[in-house]
Amino acid sequence: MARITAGVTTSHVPAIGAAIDQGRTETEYWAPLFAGYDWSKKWIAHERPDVVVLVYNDHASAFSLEVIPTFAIGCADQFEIADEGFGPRPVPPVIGHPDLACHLVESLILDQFDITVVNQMAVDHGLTVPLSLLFGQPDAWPVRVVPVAVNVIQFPPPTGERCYQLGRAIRRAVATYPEDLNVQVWGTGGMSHQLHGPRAGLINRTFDNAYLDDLTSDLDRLRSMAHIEYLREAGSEGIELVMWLVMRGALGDAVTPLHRFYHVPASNTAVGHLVLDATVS
Amino acid sequence: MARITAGVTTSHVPAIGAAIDQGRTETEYWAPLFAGYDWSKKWIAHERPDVVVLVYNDHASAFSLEVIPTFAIGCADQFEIADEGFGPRPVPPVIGHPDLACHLVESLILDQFDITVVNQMAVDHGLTVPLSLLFGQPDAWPVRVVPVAVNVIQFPPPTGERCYQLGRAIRRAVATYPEDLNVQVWGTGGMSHQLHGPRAGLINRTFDNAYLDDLTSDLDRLRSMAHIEYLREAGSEGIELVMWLVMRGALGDAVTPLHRFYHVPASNTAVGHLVLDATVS
Amino acid sequence: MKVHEDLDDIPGTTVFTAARSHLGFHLNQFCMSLMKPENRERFKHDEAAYLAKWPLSEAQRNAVLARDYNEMIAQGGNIYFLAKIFATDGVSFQSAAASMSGMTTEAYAQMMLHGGRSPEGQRSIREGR
Amino acid sequence: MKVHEDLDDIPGTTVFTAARSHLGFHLNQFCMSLMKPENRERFKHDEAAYLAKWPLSEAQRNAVLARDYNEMIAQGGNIYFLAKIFATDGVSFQSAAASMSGMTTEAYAQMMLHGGRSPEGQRSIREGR
Ligand SMILES: [Fe+3]
Ligand SMILES: [Fe+3]
Repeated sequence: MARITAGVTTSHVPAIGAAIDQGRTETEYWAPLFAGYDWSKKWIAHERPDVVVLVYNDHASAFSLEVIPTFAIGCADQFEIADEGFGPRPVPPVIGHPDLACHLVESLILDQFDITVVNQMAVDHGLTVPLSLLFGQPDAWPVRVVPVAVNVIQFPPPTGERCYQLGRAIRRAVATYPEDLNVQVWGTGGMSHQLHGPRAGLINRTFDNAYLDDLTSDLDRLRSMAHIEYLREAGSEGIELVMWLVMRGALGDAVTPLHRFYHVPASNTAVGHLVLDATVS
Repeated sequence: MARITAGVTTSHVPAIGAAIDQGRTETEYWAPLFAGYDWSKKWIAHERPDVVVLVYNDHASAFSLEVIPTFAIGCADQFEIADEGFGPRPVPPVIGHPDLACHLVESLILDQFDITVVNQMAVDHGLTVPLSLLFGQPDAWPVRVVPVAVNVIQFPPPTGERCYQLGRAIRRAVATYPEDLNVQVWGTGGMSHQLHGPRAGLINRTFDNAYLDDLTSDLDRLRSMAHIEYLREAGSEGIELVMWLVMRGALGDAVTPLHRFYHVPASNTAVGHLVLDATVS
Repeated sequence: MKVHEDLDDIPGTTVFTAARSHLGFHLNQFCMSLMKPENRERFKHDEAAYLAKWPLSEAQRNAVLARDYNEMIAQGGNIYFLAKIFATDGVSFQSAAASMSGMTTEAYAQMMLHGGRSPEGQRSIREGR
Repeated sequence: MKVHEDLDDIPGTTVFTAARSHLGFHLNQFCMSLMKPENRERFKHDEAAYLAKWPLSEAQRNAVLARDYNEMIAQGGNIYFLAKIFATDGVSFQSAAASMSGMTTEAYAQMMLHGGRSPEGQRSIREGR
């Protein structure tokens, strides 16, 4: 049987992708950020997951305003790299796991989640920057990916509680997949940031660190946090944090924190990163 | 405040649309079918609803296999008529109610439904044939429409229970819309039919009539009916009936049946039609 | 491809699962292209040339050219997508359904007028009901 | 347009609601078109001619030509869509954010290096916190 072994959260700023792609990871500005991922790169090289269920949001790349899915799961063999206005990132295409993805969408819909099934889409920095942070610059990604795209652009995103319950349902579905697979679930986006308007540049260290704490110590507080609190405290784009709760729900009740990192700034954004172990001893 | 006053269910066969568009409603084949809607046409001319929340399924018209939403709600000003392979039906464009639709999608997502928001789409016979059956051939439709598209093409559709709960959530959301609107909810599709393979042409009168009965007398049986029972008993395409449960959920606990009609055949399909009053006395 | 014992137990029926949707993706997307009149004209003008623009398997391509709808369904086609082909041909849904069930259009139409195909014996292969 | 008292109470922030999405539909769809390099070239070659192909309001069109991002947002634009415009211009997200907050790129960059904009006083207009 397939099993979820670990979870990763990380912010996914486009400028991080550009720094990697343009060889600027050692500069004074960027070196402290990338140092925060050194431990995780060694860890994942040892863990060697077969599949990452990668919860991210599309940033007006695959989804225009014509059709805006709340939860979309990608069932394609392969996902091309989106051109976000300055050419596609020079990274390998993302290889899917259509059989697991088909199993997930069927299981989740029967489990009362109103999933949008996607058979073709491009993926943007929301999905590829986390891959680059954990795997560097390989010729091919060493893992297959099931993309789970969450709408956080048009208000309202799904509630934190709904995201958490989706994670729990993903856990139930993975447990009934017959093949023996080592599956990780990643939740990306956040932490505090606002990218528009006079309040652009807002960063809330106190909020962010409490969020990092409570993902393992007071999950109830995060599950019941209303959208307005994210918007007031973490900036309008900080509401991406709800996606971390999908990851957390997928790990089950007991988790062990393995690694934690927090850094300001990456361009306009606070970067938070956690690695959580879900293996039941 | 807006209020849901009545519900309508009806099958939505393309050949019915063709019979109307080509002036064949009085033929020996078609006259008995259209006679079943005479009462309803008079009734709705008297009721004059402001808006119909029209629950239907797209038949590979607006949605290809690229993106398949489980529940999609149309927020556009207007919806063009789809060309299903033989030119668009010669009927007026469908006028939306974007303000109510925006209210519904926001309310429903916060109420834990994973709605796909649609700002542009064409609508096919699943939506226009019910309008033609109730309103005939006007120069402009006398009602605004909020389209609610349900996936019933790729397995699995949402469960009957999930559809029923969506209806209940629509009822809650309509009740908080500030403008005074007379809103009807229609559920289309069904009854028994199978359009493909060696079993094409399957019709199950016993199943259909029990379904028509139990929509008012044993709703629990319909809410808990598994997909496999629809497929075995009502034909593979008969699973469209789950959409009737959205309508039923939206009417509240007590309903009064006003009109009932059942006819076989319309092309490959059994036609069932109900008008239910939701007004609390 | 995922096994669905119940779904595969229904006589003469192919349920369009996520795995079949994956198998038939390009076949069904080709069908969608026939929603535009100019594409219908191009297809009618030279079917093989038009089909060559889509990455179909040989089995899919041959089934389309032969208008073998049961085979198209076996290769991942879905009836609502395939309907764009017979609409382009000017063939009615009832005629197409008749052909899939191995009946003449007339015999099928008569069956429908007499109440349709009975569900008796059509519910389950393994239970014989 | 639907009133959201809480959402409208956040200083310097425009939450992209369904009603704003409806208002800005064509503006944002124009932005999406800039994901293709050939469209970026066409836009750069003659901005007004390119914009004329989209049914924008005059306020939307003028805001694009003036690169007034706050005004584009007031007219229904969303920052992730608008990002395609400044990407086409070769302007970084940080510079664009700086301009929206009325700061120079340098001052904004220094603010970010010193921990970003404080949330104090930026949470609620009516509560003054
Ligand atoms: Fe993001
Ligand atoms: Fe239908």
